[in-house]
Amino acid sequence: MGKPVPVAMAQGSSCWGCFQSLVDMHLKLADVLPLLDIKYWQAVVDFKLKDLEGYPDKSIAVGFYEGMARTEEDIHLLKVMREKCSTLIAFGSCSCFGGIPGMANFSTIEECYDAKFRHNKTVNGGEVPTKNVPPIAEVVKPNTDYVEFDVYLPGCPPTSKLILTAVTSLLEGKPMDLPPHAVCHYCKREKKETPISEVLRPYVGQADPKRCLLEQGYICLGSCTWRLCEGPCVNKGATCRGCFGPVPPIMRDHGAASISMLGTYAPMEPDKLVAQVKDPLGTFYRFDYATSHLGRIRIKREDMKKEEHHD
Amino acid sequence: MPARTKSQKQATATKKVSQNALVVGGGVAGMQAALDIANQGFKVYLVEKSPSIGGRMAMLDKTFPTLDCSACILTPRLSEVARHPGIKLLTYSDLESVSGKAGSFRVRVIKRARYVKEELCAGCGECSKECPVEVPNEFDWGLGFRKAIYVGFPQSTPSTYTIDMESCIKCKRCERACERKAIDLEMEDERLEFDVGAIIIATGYRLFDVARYYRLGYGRIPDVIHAMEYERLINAAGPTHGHLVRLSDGRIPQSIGFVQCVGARDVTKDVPYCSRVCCMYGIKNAVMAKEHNPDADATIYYADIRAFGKGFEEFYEMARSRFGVKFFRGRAAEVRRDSRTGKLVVRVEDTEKAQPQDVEHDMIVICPGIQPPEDLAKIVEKMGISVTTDGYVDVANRYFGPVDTKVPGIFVCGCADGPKDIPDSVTEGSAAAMKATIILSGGGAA
Amino acid sequence: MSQSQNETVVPEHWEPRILAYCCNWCSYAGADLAGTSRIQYPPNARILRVNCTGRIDPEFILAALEMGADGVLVSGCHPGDCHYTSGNLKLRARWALLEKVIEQSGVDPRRVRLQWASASEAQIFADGVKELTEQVRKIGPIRSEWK
Amino acid sequence: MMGDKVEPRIGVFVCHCGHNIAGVVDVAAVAKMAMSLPYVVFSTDYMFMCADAGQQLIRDKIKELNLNRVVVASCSPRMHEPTFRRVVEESGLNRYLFDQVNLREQVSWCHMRQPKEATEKAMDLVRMSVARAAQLQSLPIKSVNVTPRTLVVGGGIAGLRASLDIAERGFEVVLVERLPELGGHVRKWTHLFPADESGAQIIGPLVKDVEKHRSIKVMQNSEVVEFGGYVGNFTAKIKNHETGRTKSVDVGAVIMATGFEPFRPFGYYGYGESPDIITLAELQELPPRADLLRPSDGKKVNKLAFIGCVGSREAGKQGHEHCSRHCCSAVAKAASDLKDKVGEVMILYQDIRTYGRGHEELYRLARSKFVIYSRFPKDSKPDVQVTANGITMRWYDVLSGDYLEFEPDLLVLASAMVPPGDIAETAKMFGLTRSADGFFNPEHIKLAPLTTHTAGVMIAGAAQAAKNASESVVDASGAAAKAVSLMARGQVEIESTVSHVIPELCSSCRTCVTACPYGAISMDKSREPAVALVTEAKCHGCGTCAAACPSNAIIMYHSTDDQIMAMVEAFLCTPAQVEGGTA
Repeated sequence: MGKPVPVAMAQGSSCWGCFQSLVDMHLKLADVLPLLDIKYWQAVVDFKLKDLEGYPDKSIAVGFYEGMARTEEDIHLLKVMREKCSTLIAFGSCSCFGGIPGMANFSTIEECYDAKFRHNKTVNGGEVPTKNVPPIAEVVKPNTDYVEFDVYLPGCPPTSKLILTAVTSLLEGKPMDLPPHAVCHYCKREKKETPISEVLRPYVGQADPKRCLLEQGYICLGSCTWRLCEGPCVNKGATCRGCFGPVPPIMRDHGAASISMLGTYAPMEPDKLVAQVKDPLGTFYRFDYATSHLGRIRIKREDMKKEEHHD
Repeated sequence: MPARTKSQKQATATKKVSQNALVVGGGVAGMQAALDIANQGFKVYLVEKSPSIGGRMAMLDKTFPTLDCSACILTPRLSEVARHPGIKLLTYSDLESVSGKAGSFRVRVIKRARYVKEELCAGCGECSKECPVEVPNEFDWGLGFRKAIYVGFPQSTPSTYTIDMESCIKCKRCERACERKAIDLEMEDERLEFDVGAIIIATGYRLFDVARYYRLGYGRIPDVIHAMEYERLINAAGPTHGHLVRLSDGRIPQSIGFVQCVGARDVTKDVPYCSRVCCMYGIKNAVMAKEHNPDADATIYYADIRAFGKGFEEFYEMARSRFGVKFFRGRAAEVRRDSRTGKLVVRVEDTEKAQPQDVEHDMIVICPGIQPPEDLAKIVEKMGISVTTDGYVDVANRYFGPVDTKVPGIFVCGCADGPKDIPDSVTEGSAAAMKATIILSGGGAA
Repeated sequence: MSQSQNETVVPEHWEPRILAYCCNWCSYAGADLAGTSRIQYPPNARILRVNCTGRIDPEFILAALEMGADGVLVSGCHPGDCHYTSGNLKLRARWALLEKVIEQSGVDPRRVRLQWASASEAQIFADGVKELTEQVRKIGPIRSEWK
Repeated sequence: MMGDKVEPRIGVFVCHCGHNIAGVVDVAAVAKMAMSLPYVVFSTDYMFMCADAGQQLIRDKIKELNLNRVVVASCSPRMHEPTFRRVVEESGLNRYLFDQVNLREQVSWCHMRQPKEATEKAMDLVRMSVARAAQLQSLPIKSVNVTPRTLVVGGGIAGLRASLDIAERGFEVVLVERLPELGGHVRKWTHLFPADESGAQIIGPLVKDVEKHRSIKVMQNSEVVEFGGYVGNFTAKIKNHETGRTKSVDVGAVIMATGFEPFRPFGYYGYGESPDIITLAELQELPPRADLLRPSDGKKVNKLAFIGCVGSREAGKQGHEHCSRHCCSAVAKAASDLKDKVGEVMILYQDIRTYGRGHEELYRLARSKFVIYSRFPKDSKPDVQVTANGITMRWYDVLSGDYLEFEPDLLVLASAMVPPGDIAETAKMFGLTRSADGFFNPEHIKLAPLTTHTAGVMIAGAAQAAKNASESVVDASGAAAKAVSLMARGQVEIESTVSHVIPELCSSCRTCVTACPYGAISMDKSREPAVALVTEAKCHGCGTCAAACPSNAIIMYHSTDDQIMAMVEAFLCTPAQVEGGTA
């Protein structure tokens, strides 16, 4: 085994869950860590941003960028990572598609401030902080708007197994083979190919543990979602919420595919269907609104606003 | 080869039924009959007296009730017939004689000399450009001109040119212009003889000669034209390239009157029957007048509006409500020209108000009825069939044999047995084909 | 839905650009009939023929909006009359959800229209194009909505 | 699908269609614009693309310039797609490498007063078509065998005639009639026109011939309850109402001779208020006898009246806008027959439509027998009052310009021919479309009146529109010819535009299996896990599965996502727009 490979781990706005998943490799870490020469990982090693900025371009073999770039600091970090890393990985669904933070785009920034600071019952005074916080963008733009990635490792979070596979193959310089199928591929439940006449909320009734959840009326996005998770939720009894995003080609509209699928499964009276599917935007675009067509329209709208201010 | 049952093959073998059919007339009915026979795997001789198949429909601009352009829907049909391996096209040909009986008729056809070799002519038209002789084009009802070497219309099928020897001055410029050496001024009529098992008469119709109504002014007043002339005037491929103008002064008519039931439902002119198509083509032409010039006024003088076919009543209603065509119930008695204003004046009784009126127009279109072709009696006589008093081929029975003539093995379709619109003619073409193929296959109730 | 509908100023010389998905059997034929009947309607829609409205993936509509279509029309056979028995019912269900997410995302849902027009309903087809065109004309260009 | 890896070389042909297109659209400008589009190597405008010379032009250019895609911008593809497909095929190109732009029905004819906008629209449509053309792929041409048997639905005069013709031509027929007896409406009628036969005289021999023909299987009391398959290979499930048993029949062609229903005009002219107000159909069914008797009290009818166009020709009233075609002549015939038995006959009408051969003569005969014809205006219908004293009619007579009154002993309403009540379900079952009159739509109203858009399914008689009995007979023979053509050829080409599952991409979610209305998709258990598989013969090409598939594993041939999105992009992302043209 040769010299440890220089790697960098960077985090934008996110929950740290993806890195947690990396750490969750547990004993496998013992195999992997010696092979890594960690050049930047704020939470783990004491390198500063200026250290990262100081490295020669492309001197880091592999970079992981977790989270999305909402603040100016995030955006800067993302761009620096791109400069310094020869292979840049969009690590986790936030990094790939905007993820949960991307849902902020359902609202305006002012509405977000209201919810977070001004009218938040746990906050006193209700002021939007201005000190020691980096300027925040009006709208969540997907990371792909700023840089190009070489590898997408979606998931909320990506599983430890997936990370291990990815890291191993990258270190070995082998191409990564991620099969294109959907979660259903791993689902052990039985399908009877029957359309549904009623859409149920997750807490309603008791699901038959053997049968396809969708066919029982629960919205399961397993058929629309990339299978990299290998189906833990659906086999344990929870519906798939789509956290791994759409099946490849990766930037297809996950929500549109889900709507098409569900509409096909439930050719019900439109009023009834809409009444039973609460919050379709949140249901079908939970993890990838920022990269969806509608999300992009939202972003364009903000861009135009900005242009207007400049005019 | 058609798939046939064993019993049929035996029948064929014992009866010696010819596997060929003859269709006389290459209009929509005849073409349909030929196609439906040939599509079953039999051979069809399609005899057409003019240089091209297509019949009257080829002359029309639009068709009712959908305003589909006639050429657009007809042209593919023309090429379908022309390129069908089972159909032998004999255009510019006449039926000379028929003998024999159902299952084995002997037919003689004279293929008149076109003076252009069909197999060589590519229809490029270089010859026609060179020809110095111009004569009125019968396809345009004499409103436009053609050369002595000509095709009647652009979609002419076959596209072979024809020399009209009566007008030709034998200057041979066409011969020099033709790169493919297709012109043969020495060509002679050919006589063909063949056997057929069944015959279909699809000889079509002729228009009533509207000059027989002297008071309507046709032939005397230049801006009184008949409907077929009007069709050519509004047709983009016609003599005015589709510009609807008055023939007297080239001006765009602002007001057009359409006179219905001329040579139809009139016992005194030996046309006691209804011609079925005039109401609808009259309405269609009035709509086209509005389409060419939305500000123009279009008035139809009628006795009854007979919009009886599928979509016809709806079209009539549309003409009235959407296009603003005026309907005037009253038979036009007289058309004269006001020499002072140059306007045409229709004298008509408004039967709804019981008042005679004079109405001014810039153009009058007379909508003639339909009559059997002049030579129909002569043609069918060769087959042992006589025509009825009104000149049409009689059918055996309206219910049991609506396309059967009184001679077994000989069928009739289209306007040869009475006036009919296009879909009814096409339907009859198919029906006649059905009956003919029963004979060809050796089947039948017998 | 959270973005307020801004008052839009409709630019001069702007014409709504409308994409119309029509099924081959009913609405495309209805559109043909509108032509043969010479029914006049606004020239803003571009018809894209699909065999059945069931062929329509919501993505076709969303992508069109993102590319700048000011309006999208889907016209198919009446429920129950589908040439393929039930493709339109599947589209109808997809549409119900689609319309809702469009609205939730802040795009004016009046930009999209689902209508049923049979092969004989030329006027209904033409009226549909006209209504959508006029409606979109009032809302303004989708690009202005992005402002 | 065959690989078409060669770079596209597209030829664009813009048709003038005489003035039809060129009168509104600047065709030369459209052709010029097309030349600037990607992969276009030739573009021109031409008077008539569908004419032989136009077709030849396409063939010549394919050869000369080695074109491998052809776009014709002309009329609706619903009419001419087959024509041009054949043309490209004759030049050695696969027929699916052709695309047609509809510049006539959907541009020039509907934007006649907006030449500039129409031209812009035409350019966009051509741009879209060219973008699609670049994505087109060859598809295999497939033929299937035709089952040499025809299903005839309806045992009225049309169905009987069609069955008999097909059988005499040597093919098998299954004739399904829902009632216990063959013969339809005509069997019951007493006044056929123009001749003097009664319905029974016509129908009797026909029924006898049909019943004794060994190639015809008659199924009375039966109805088609399920229908599936495709041209040449249909399967019908036929249920016998008496026995309750269902039988499955394989047929190659179908003739729909489902006929009509006489409209029962409740709400019109006192119908239903007096037994002495009856429809023409009900009059036709009165048993023949020397006198005409009043249904209410059996007294001899002295004054007889008819009102025409009852439930017909009502603009704006759906299903009743059409003319019912047969009634004027039928009334003339009935009136002149009955005039000999009664004192006075009065006919109220709007237009007299005795159009057929011998019909005008009937009308003249009626008049010569002093049947009174009185015309009422379209917008002021006759008023009929039923009192204890009898029936009183009052109307405005157009010719005298005055109101008239008449008190008939018997009033006959010439009510409309309307489609059978269940025609909607029938249409659905057989995949047929209907026109505004409610009857089935023919493939083309002028030149293809007997075939439908569903290949292999023909229509005859009053299934297509209001028709009289002798017209229905002609239709029936014509439709029989179509069915026989199909069976005699033995083989028929079918569309290759079917869907296809890429097994490597399939996630086994079975959404497509649920989506397919034809049961054409099943799970291929030979793979682990099982993946979806399309049975192409069962696929009708709707593409619902391709839209539904969340794994992008289904290709709908000739209507692929790429082809559709290329068109969308070509419309919306024109170079001008990219540079900020419109906004």
